[in-house]
Amino acid sequence: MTNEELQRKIESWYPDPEASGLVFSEEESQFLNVSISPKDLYDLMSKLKADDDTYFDYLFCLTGVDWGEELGVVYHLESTQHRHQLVVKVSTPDREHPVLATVSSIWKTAEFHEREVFDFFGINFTDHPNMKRLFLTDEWEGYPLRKDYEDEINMILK
Amino acid sequence: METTTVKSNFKSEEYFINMGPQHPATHGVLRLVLTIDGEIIKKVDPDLGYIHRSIEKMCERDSYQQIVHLTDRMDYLSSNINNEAVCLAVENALELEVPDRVKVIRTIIGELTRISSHCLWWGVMGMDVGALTTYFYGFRDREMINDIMEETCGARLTMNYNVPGGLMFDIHPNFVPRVKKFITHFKTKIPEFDRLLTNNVIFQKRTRGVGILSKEDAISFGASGPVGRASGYSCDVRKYHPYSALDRVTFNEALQTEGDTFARYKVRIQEFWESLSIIEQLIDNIPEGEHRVATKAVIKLPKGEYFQKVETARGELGVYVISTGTKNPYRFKFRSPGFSNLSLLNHIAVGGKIGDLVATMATLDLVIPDIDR
Amino acid sequence: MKYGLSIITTIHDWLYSVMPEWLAGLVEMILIALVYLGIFSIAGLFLVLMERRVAAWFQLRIGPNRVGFQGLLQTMADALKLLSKELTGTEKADKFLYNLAPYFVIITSLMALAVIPFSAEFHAFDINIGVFFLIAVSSIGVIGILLGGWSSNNKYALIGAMRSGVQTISYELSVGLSLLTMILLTGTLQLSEIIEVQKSGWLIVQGHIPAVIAFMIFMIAGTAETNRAPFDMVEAESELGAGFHTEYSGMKFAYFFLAEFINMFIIAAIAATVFFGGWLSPFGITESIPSLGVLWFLIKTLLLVFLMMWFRWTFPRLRVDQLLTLEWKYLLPINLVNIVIMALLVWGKLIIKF
Amino acid sequence: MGYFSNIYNGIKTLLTGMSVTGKYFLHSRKGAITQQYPDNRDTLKMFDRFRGEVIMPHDENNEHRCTGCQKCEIACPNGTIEIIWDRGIDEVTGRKKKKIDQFIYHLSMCTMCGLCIDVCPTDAIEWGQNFENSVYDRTALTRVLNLPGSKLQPGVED
Repeated sequence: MTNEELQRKIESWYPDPEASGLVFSEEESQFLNVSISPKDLYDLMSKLKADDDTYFDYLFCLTGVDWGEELGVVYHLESTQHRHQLVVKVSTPDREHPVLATVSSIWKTAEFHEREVFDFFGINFTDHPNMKRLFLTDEWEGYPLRKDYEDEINMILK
Repeated sequence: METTTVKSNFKSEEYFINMGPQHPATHGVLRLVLTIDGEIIKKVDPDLGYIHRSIEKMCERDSYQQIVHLTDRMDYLSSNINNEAVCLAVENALELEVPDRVKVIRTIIGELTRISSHCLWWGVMGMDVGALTTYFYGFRDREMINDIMEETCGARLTMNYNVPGGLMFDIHPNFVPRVKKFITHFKTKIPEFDRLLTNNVIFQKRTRGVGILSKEDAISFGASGPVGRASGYSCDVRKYHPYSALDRVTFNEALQTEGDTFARYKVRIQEFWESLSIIEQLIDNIPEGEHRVATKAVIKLPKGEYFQKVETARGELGVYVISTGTKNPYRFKFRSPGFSNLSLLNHIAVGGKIGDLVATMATLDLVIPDIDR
Repeated sequence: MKYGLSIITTIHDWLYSVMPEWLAGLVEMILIALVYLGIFSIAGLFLVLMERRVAAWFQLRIGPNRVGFQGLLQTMADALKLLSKELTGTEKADKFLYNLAPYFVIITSLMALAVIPFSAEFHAFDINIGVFFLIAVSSIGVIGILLGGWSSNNKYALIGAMRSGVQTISYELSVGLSLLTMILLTGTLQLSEIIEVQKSGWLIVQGHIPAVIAFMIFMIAGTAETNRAPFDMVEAESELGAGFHTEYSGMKFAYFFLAEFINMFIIAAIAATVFFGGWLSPFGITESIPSLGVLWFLIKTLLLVFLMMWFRWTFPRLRVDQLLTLEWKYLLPINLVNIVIMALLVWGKLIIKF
Repeated sequence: MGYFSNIYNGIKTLLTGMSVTGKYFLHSRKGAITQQYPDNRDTLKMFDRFRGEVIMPHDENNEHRCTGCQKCEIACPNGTIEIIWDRGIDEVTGRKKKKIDQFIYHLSMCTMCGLCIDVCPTDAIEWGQNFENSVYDRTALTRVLNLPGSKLQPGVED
């Protein structure tokens, strides 16, 4: 499917794009970007995987990003059958207790990647089977990859 | 009544055992918390972070030229391919067309790196299943590649040979003859590998039917590289998203369907041949020209997001750059193949014995700094 | 001719002339024990060196060549280092059993060494149940391994020890049965008489096909008995770290280490005695010089030791269940059939004798 | 019959494996791939491009080519290079100009990435082929590359 077809397909699932925060963009990126609100994330993801036309069965990258104001997660999806790619972005303004839905039940690889994001950005994924620190020790304070993280002893700034 | 007392006397329970962080089979500081019932593995829980250096955070502070050398320290066995990934991402973002010569040399060196990585893997694989001698035979051939690299790049492991815009310096005049010599040498050695290890009845018994990964699970777990291809999942980035000079060579994607440890082993042995054939197609046709396009001293990527995939010896390495137009990236993410491949270890090792876990881990070919970026 | 022996006889006579008989007997026994202790440690150290050199040559390396001429003193230096090392152990180990275990292992190998006929005269303890004694004694060693693994309070050691128990119990059968096959030919268990029988042809020639099969089974089972690769389940360095001796250090570790090599020597020596005529020279070429017997014995034994090293540096390790499959599904049935065939051969006088 | 063919094939593959190692055993004398390191020290020569350490070559007049532009210092990812510079009077022109006082190189922090040498406009620093870098005292790894009393080679800045 081309990007336009993908966009139309996804739009057809959400008659009210405003309510689900659906925004498409192809600027400044080589993929079609879809932004979605956290509440519809799981729904969109399961549709993207389940639908035969889209069939995104390969989550090849899951990135946590600190957008400054918001904390977000970027999902890079690819279909091994149709070989089309899509980027799904979701972000939450809550920096204190950010919570997103897990996609580890859709793609098993997300289990580890979400733990990594939890470790470095502090985003909690609901219904994740094993939501605990992966790299850092359990008593580590703060989330190192956030932009406002400060550690004067271990971080060398230039 | 009496039978029950006998039964309670033989009560068995599961217990935990720490495999690593210092353990010969984990090839680095990986810690696996195993739940074991006798010899049978019930659960594998990886505990990471023993050598995490937070390269992604360091990238946010470094310039794009400096980031390249950090990738050497991720998957150090395919450091050249990692370098190439970052350089390609930067060049794509700058819309910089590198000369043909650079593309061909990058591809040749990438394939040499793959062979050398697989040589090491082969030696270590043999060692993990108990045949200690393979290690030295693998290293003998790897040593030749290391010498080639050292003569051209100056370093044996962390080359940092690629720079955004091309190569740091041109290839050494001895490069081509040495590579040709290596090809003829190595072609006689792969059959020897087969005779020593592949066909060995003990080795086959140890690996066949062990650690089976189905195609669906391989995709779902994000397996890539030889691990995915052994399950029949065609996932070679060199085929689907060719980069550098890979679009002008013909090669077969090494595919197996069984998905067990032996299939992963076979895929890598097959990749020896494919990589040799790629090098052979290119080595005589290195175009003349510049080895580098001048870039600005301070590289600023235009605002936007860039993603570049390459196929390292371990699988698909993704480089995801978010730039805000400054000289440092806003976010630099490495999608490392080892991390995804590790996540499926629990899935395929459960139910096997300790020996199976070691053999399975050997074919996942984990490089811990790649996981612990 | 009998220069070496004449010294022994002189000492013997002298001892009995200067002290009462019981004391002389005791002193003599102690002297012999000391001689064997010397043989034990020298042979052990030499075998370690040999293993390292052979391994190096298989692996495109050179091996230890710094200490002494061609590295001959290397293992001596290693032993000295191990002697001077601190003896560590886990805190909650069962101290008594933990300290006892290495002696179990080392004493059994020493006992087995006593009945090995190095030559016609150089034979400390020639009992009429020699082979039986060897089999019986060599299986005591596993108790030491079990004790060591159990008392170390280390899970890796425990797994290694349990594997060892399973392995030794299984392979003991094959060792015994394959030797039994050859006993059918000799009709005696006494090692010196077994060699006497071979003056009319080595047993592996006398018994031809079943003897060759028995020899192969004996070598496989013997390698497993000594816990060497490809049957080194017990140590399995890529799986268990160091197996049952993970927690041992210093000289206690060295005891385990030496015992492993002596056991290898013993297995090779039994094979050389039972299958290849012990100290007999091939075709009787040096029959007139009996003192060369030791040399022939050592050549044969070291060749077999080399074979075991060749196994070790070529083959991958088996998995623990495959180890048992090999024994119970392949070696044992073949062995039983082999005994019957051998019995038929002996009964039908189809053995080859010169 | 599968039972016996299994045994036959098994033994055959084992013997093939032994023939491989046996072949190397017989050729072990000339086949050793290891190097006898301290013995071959005299003949051991690194490749020209080998990255052992950063050195600053001086000519016979004790003159180097470093102008003190600090490009290497900026290019270095690890803070390996520190240039302490001064404003001195140029003897020829009589004008004030930048000249290096000390070119400090911390070998202990160097990752041998080569960016400093790559970026140097006057080829003042280059790779040395020395590989025996172990010392007893960590401070010995901090080196001043310009020799005492050395000067800038004339004509470099033009």
